[in-house]
Amino acid sequence: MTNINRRDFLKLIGAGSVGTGAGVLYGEVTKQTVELLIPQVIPPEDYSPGIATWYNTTCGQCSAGCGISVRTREGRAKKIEGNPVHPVNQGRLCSMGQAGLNALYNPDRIRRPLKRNAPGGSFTPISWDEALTTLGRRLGNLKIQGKGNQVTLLSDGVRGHLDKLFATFMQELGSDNYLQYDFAFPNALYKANKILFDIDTLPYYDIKNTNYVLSFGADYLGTWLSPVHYSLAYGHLRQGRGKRRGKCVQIEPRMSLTGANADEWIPAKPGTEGLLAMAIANVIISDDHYRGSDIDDWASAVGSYSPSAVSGQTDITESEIKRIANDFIRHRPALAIAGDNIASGTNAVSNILAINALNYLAGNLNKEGGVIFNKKPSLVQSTQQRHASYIDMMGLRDAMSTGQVDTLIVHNTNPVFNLPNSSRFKEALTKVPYKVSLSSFMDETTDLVDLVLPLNTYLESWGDDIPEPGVGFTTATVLQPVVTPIYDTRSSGDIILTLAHQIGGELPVALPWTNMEDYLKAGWKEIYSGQIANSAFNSFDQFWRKALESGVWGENKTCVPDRKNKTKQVQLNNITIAPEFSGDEKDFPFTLLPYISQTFFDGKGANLPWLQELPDPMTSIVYNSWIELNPATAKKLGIKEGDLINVQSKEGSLQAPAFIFPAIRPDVIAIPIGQGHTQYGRYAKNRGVNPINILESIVDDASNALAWSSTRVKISKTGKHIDLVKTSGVTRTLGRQIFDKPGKHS
Amino acid sequence: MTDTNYQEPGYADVNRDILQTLLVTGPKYWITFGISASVALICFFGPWAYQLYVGVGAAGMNRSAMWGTYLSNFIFWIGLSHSGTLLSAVLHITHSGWRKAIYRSAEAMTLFSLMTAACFVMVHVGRLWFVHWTAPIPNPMELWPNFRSPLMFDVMAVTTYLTASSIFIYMGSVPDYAAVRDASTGLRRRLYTIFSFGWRGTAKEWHTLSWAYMFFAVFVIPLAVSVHSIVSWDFALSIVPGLHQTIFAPYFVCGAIYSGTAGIVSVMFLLRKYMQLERYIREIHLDNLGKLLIVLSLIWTYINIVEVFTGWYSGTSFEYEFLKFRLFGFYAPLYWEMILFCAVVPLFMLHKKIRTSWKWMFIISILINIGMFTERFIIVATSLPRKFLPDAFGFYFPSFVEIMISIGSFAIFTTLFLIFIKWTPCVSIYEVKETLKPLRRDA
Amino acid sequence: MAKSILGIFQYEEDFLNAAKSLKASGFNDITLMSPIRLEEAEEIVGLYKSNVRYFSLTGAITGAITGFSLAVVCALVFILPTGGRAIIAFPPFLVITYEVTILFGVLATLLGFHFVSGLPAWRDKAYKVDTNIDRFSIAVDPGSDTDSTKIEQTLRDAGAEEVKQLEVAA
Amino acid sequence: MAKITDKIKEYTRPGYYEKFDYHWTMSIDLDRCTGCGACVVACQAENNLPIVGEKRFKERREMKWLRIERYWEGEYPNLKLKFLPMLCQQCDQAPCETPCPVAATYHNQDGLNTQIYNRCIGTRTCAVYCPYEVRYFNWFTYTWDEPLEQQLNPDVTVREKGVMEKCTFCVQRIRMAKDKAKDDNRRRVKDGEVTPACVQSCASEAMQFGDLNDPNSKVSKMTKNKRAYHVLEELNTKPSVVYLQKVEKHD
Amino acid sequence: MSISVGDAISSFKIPILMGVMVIFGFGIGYLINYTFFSDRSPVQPINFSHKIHVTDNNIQCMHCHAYVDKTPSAGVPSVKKCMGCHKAIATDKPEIIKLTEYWDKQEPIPWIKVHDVPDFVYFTHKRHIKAGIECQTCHGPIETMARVTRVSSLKMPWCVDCHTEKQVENGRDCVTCHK
Repeated sequence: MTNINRRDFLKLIGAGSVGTGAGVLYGEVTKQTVELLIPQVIPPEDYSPGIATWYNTTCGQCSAGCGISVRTREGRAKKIEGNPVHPVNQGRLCSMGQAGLNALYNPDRIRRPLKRNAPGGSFTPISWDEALTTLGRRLGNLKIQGKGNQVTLLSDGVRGHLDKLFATFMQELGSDNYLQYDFAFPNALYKANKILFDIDTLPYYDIKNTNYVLSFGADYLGTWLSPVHYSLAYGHLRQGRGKRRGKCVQIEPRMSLTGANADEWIPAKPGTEGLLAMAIANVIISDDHYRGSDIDDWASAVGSYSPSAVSGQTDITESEIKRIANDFIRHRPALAIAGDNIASGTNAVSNILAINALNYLAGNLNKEGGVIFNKKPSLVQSTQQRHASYIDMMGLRDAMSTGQVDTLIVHNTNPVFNLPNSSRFKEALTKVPYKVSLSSFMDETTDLVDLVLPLNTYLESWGDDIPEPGVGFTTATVLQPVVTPIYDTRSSGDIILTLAHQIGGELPVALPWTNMEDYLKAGWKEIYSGQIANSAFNSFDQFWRKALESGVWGENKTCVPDRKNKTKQVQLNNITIAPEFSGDEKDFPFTLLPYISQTFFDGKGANLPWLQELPDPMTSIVYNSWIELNPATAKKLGIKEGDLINVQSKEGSLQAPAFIFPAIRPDVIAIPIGQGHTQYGRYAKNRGVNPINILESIVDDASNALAWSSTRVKISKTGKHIDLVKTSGVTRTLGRQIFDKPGKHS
Repeated sequence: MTDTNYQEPGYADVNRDILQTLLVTGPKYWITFGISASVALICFFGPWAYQLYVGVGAAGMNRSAMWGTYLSNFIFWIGLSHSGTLLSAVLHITHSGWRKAIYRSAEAMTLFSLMTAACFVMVHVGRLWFVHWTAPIPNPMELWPNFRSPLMFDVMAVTTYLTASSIFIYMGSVPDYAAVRDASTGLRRRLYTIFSFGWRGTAKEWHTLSWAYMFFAVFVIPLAVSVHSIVSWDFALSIVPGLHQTIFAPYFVCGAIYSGTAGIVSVMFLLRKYMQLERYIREIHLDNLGKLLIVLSLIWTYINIVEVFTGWYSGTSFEYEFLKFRLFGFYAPLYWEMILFCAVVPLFMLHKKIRTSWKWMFIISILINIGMFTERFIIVATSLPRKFLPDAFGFYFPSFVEIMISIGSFAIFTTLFLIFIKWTPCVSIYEVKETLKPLRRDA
Repeated sequence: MAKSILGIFQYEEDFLNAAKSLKASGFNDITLMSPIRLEEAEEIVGLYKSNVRYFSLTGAITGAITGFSLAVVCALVFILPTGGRAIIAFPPFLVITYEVTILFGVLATLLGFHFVSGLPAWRDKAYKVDTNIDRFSIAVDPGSDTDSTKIEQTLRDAGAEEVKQLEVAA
Repeated sequence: MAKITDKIKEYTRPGYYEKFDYHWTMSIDLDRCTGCGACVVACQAENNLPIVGEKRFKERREMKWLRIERYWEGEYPNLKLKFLPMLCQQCDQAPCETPCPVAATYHNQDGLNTQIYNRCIGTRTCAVYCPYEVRYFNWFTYTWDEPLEQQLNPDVTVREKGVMEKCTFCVQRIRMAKDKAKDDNRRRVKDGEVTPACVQSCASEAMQFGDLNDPNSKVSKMTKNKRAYHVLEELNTKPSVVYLQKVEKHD
Repeated sequence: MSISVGDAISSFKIPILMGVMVIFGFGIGYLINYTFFSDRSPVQPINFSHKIHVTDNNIQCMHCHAYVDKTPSAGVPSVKKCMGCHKAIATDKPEIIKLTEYWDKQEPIPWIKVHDVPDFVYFTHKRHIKAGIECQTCHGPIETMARVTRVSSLKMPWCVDCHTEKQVENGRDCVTCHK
């Protein structure tokens, strides 16, 4: 080895130090990052780290009133599940209910009160004090001036004590303008039940124990009334009773989720389902299946609707009608129900009456497996009369545009989105001098108001609820906050109570409570002392604790039918059973069927990303709107999936991509409701179309409800193409062993 | 011999002619090198860095086709690698003299296409930073690779193949390194002294080298067959229709040799043209390779027909759907292009004039490799989106990143090859001498 | 430092004859160098079957054992059953065995080459550049001065172009 | 010596899965399933599935460990739409497990086909080999819009880019139930103590979950139903998800 | 001209040695980092001593780490818990003054995590305590530490070795810790 000279030595030292430096650096880079261990300053009472706490409360995503259990960890809500002791959903929950967490933690929630700077200007954040003082002063002045009636409160379908609070507040303010508006509220169903059975509530449809469900459009597994409860019942009907497997028949022009699950799907001509029901009734009577004393009246009422006469109008063969009628009788107890698109035409009430008459003729009333009348829940006042029909809303519109409304308070409802353009509601709304919105999200209506009071979501609020439709016995559920409000928001009850104190006068006397919790407790104390005078609880506190713990009062009882038969003899002679449509068949060859989306309901769910990402059950489409077309129609018009289609009604037009849907009548096109928001947060905004926009303002005269299935349209290609975003590839089994045991498939 | 003007070079000419390819570097070389290196950098490493940053989502793969062009590129390059080693080894042990002028560049192709293929493994995986877990290295987690996995077969086979073919090509070059050493001075001389192990050409050295070389050849042949069989098993050991085929191993091996041989023709054409090696790479080589290509093309066509026939005749929905998609679906033009380039075009080589024309053979060889590249793409892109559940049927189209990386891989190969020809004589000096007139008085 | 006598030939026959006569004269330690492989030359120095083959065989056998044990041991260190296959599954492990057999076979052959051929040459040896181009040469290590004259004579007689003495490292 | 031969016999025998401690199994009654999608959302909520956005859906890169497949039968007007909830079938002879070079997916003593995210290097071979296509790959590192990340389940790993993921039968719930059983000094988890999120949410009670090794469990009884079958049974993957045929004919 | 490989190699002596030095230096550097800049014993915002509390004053572990046998995490005591004693005890000590400052501001103390299990590993104290594992098995002689020093690597092999040794049921099943 030769000697290393100085120069080389320095080189080696240099290399060594470079290596050392790299080594130190490498060690530093690969070191785990320092994490902090942050203790709590003062631990909450029932806090234990890493252990989940479950709170029982009530779902606020739709009007079914399911009970939910929310799993929380370290003060954050993690998961919503059904409350197992709740009689409506019995531990189960639909997709919408579970997506409630998206509403709670939605990035687009309004985080503080907002005030509009100038008409048409932008919003500025203000403090709660300022917001409530401004509003309180305004309302107080109106009250003092005796113009209390110029205040209108338009709410969503709240129930229970919040409803009572609203009513009291408005009453004390001197206003009788307290309305509730929900697009999907079945006005016609209530009306028909009132006519037929003289009841104010919905009856209990005992799908669980029936043998045969003859559903006219009622998508009871998807959107109709109380889908979770009916799904439970459906499961039981199919496989829960040993060998007795119930049969489901669905009569509707476009296959809904329920239609997909039914044994038979029968596409009658839209609007003629009532006729079909009459024909079935005719068969029941002519085949001598009904032996009541009033048989002659019935015979004369339905006499002219023989299957042969109706067959042509309904597009259903005579033998088919006879078969359905015989099946319906043979499988007793059977159930005939009507809803959704069938109950939203111009003949909605007539249709429902005819369909309900089948239950009467088959003797299915107040029977296990038939229609059971709910006991009237007498806990808090019944509310359905507050639900505004379309005509009522038009009344409000007129009042607004003629300056009879000085202050409009909108609570959690979105009429600008849910009313057709032809209603001119939006234009009227802008004429109201002072508009206030109580909402968690910047929806289309909130975007137009002068003062925005951000609400807690239902997971941060106190309240109670009475499920509607009921479950055959009296029950009520509690709504309690499961997390502390994550933003500077307040619950509607707290806001109203604070306002009451702000306004002063008689209001604090009538509403002495300062927060919703106290108000609720006081109300439940009444229930306790009035209703539950039994020895199960020693004190109200114990009862209240139990109610909060289980989330529901009246749990796990069996259904006790109200045996009193209230059925009135119905004069089916007088009903107008033939449907009317806006636009004549020649110019507008297609019937437009907007349908309530299972994922977004009436549009409320569109801002929840989990629902946007939930493939539509029938089409698997996500994140968009689409127009459903029969393959034959599409072929005739040369339309392919994804072609952008222009849909033109008398009232306007919209453009959306086509989806070739096998199970829809060739003379019908269907568009889901729910998308097409112009506001409402990043997940909903500018996505798809809102078919409500192009609906004609025609109503069902009997119920005054908007006939939203009675608009005719024409369609044309625009030449553009949008790739529909869907998850399903090929939706045929191609003879593969997917639904059968091996060897059996072709 | 068609070439009547051919003048056989002397021993010294061989040394001079071949060493000049290595020792004399003109601006043309540097321009080519510069272009190919920058294309490699921009098209391969640039997009790859982007992909590493955002995730494999930068590629066009999706739920229905979890594998894409990266895998088809991998197979293509592995396939191309079968040219050299296999051809060289088979011809070596069968004592085919014509191999001697071309085998060095063929082996170089093997080595560098293998390296390119290995790059694609790196590009393909989702978490490159953990890819060392596939190597059986002792680790504190006590976790070892899963040797039941066909991918581990791959890891072992490709590693072995890379090692074996590097050794194979290196050992075959030792006497040539000595020639470079003798013809150079300074740093290059010192380096080549090391490379050549101090080779003198003694009888002992020649004897040991030839024995060792024979063993290498014997090892490499079953290895090469196993490597592409194993690559095919990455697919065939699944149960996916279109991939789960008994015939896949021979199909892949045959296809590999086919594309590799075509690759040699292309490389030979370019070397001959740009490295002034007309005296060494001659029509006889072209003629022989042409004949080989025809045979391989026929075998390949046969296997393709068998694949379609069995799929169709079996009558199962699984086979039928994917075949329908392959033959008549979106990628049908590619399929028929493949058939045209790989089954029809080679038939022109039956004509001797075409078979011995450099221009025609170059075009045909390029077409064959385009066809073979398509074949690999089609295997991935038409089978995976048509698996078992029709609802999950999908579609695959390569993304910009994937296309760029695919283009870049050719540049990587070219760059490596360009480095190689300046490092090792691209025609074996001593073996070419063996084909010449011996240095005897009586010759 | 030792001396070495180098004879350079233009023709193969001369070269071989020279080698033969040297061998006949009892000079066993001769080195024959040629630009290409000459099997006759190998015969003259007595090389028939190379010992490389033992290396290859041993390597391959070692590889087979190593490959299989590697797979088995890896499977047993942390038992993770997959796909209903046996923990020690023969078909896949044989593939691994096959590959490692070849890998070790190749590596052992490489080792054998170095071992048998004596390369790399760490010290300088008798060599003339032309030998690697188009000349043949014989290097002989003379024991004594008398031997060296004899060797030179033999080489010249055989037709050497050039005969020279070189100083090489011992 | 006998011990060693026994060991060798044990280790060389295929079907190591036959003596599991538990054999978690799910049954899905297609006659009850309505296809409503509640299970899909339940899964997303429980298992920290990312919100991927429309663009990713378009690229077919959705993340749904449980999806509902739909198949039409017949032509208008005699149409039928059948739903098939498709989740990881936790096959006993899983085609996906064998090809993983790093054994990131393997069969454990619960009969679960586990996926260990930490070990995954993202070759995606398992997904290619899976005949049910229920494996999902993290093409990107997904993020949650603030404050949606507050919903994330702390018991489930949030996966990074380059990692394969799939239904775990809510292994965190299984672990929790076992933890509870240990606290209560029970050797085994009781039937009904573990319900994966999807099973819990199913409104029509189409799904049942339990231990197949327990002959009295609900799910054991379901598997004995004469309508029970496996999807693509002919592939012999031996799934742990049992489907019950939809009843086609009525009366 | 020489054909000796030895000579050729020795002519590259300096570059080769430089390479060796780089590699050697890298190792040294890594070791230096590991030994002197280790994260095993960071300086905490308050110089809390387990020795004073446990050894000198004989306070049980569970007094402060109350959740250790009930929940996955041992639970670092809340500031309120500290103040429960230190409202009266040793209030004049500088560290306690710091604590009081945090309490007055109602701010948590930003302790630096010493025992940090790698990400995506689910560790539960409860199971280990219930299985009768002493705190010291993992935390070392914590009762004598004036400043907490990590003695275990908390890396996977460390966990697995113990699970193997103690023959924990399913102790080598991946989902025991990773899910």
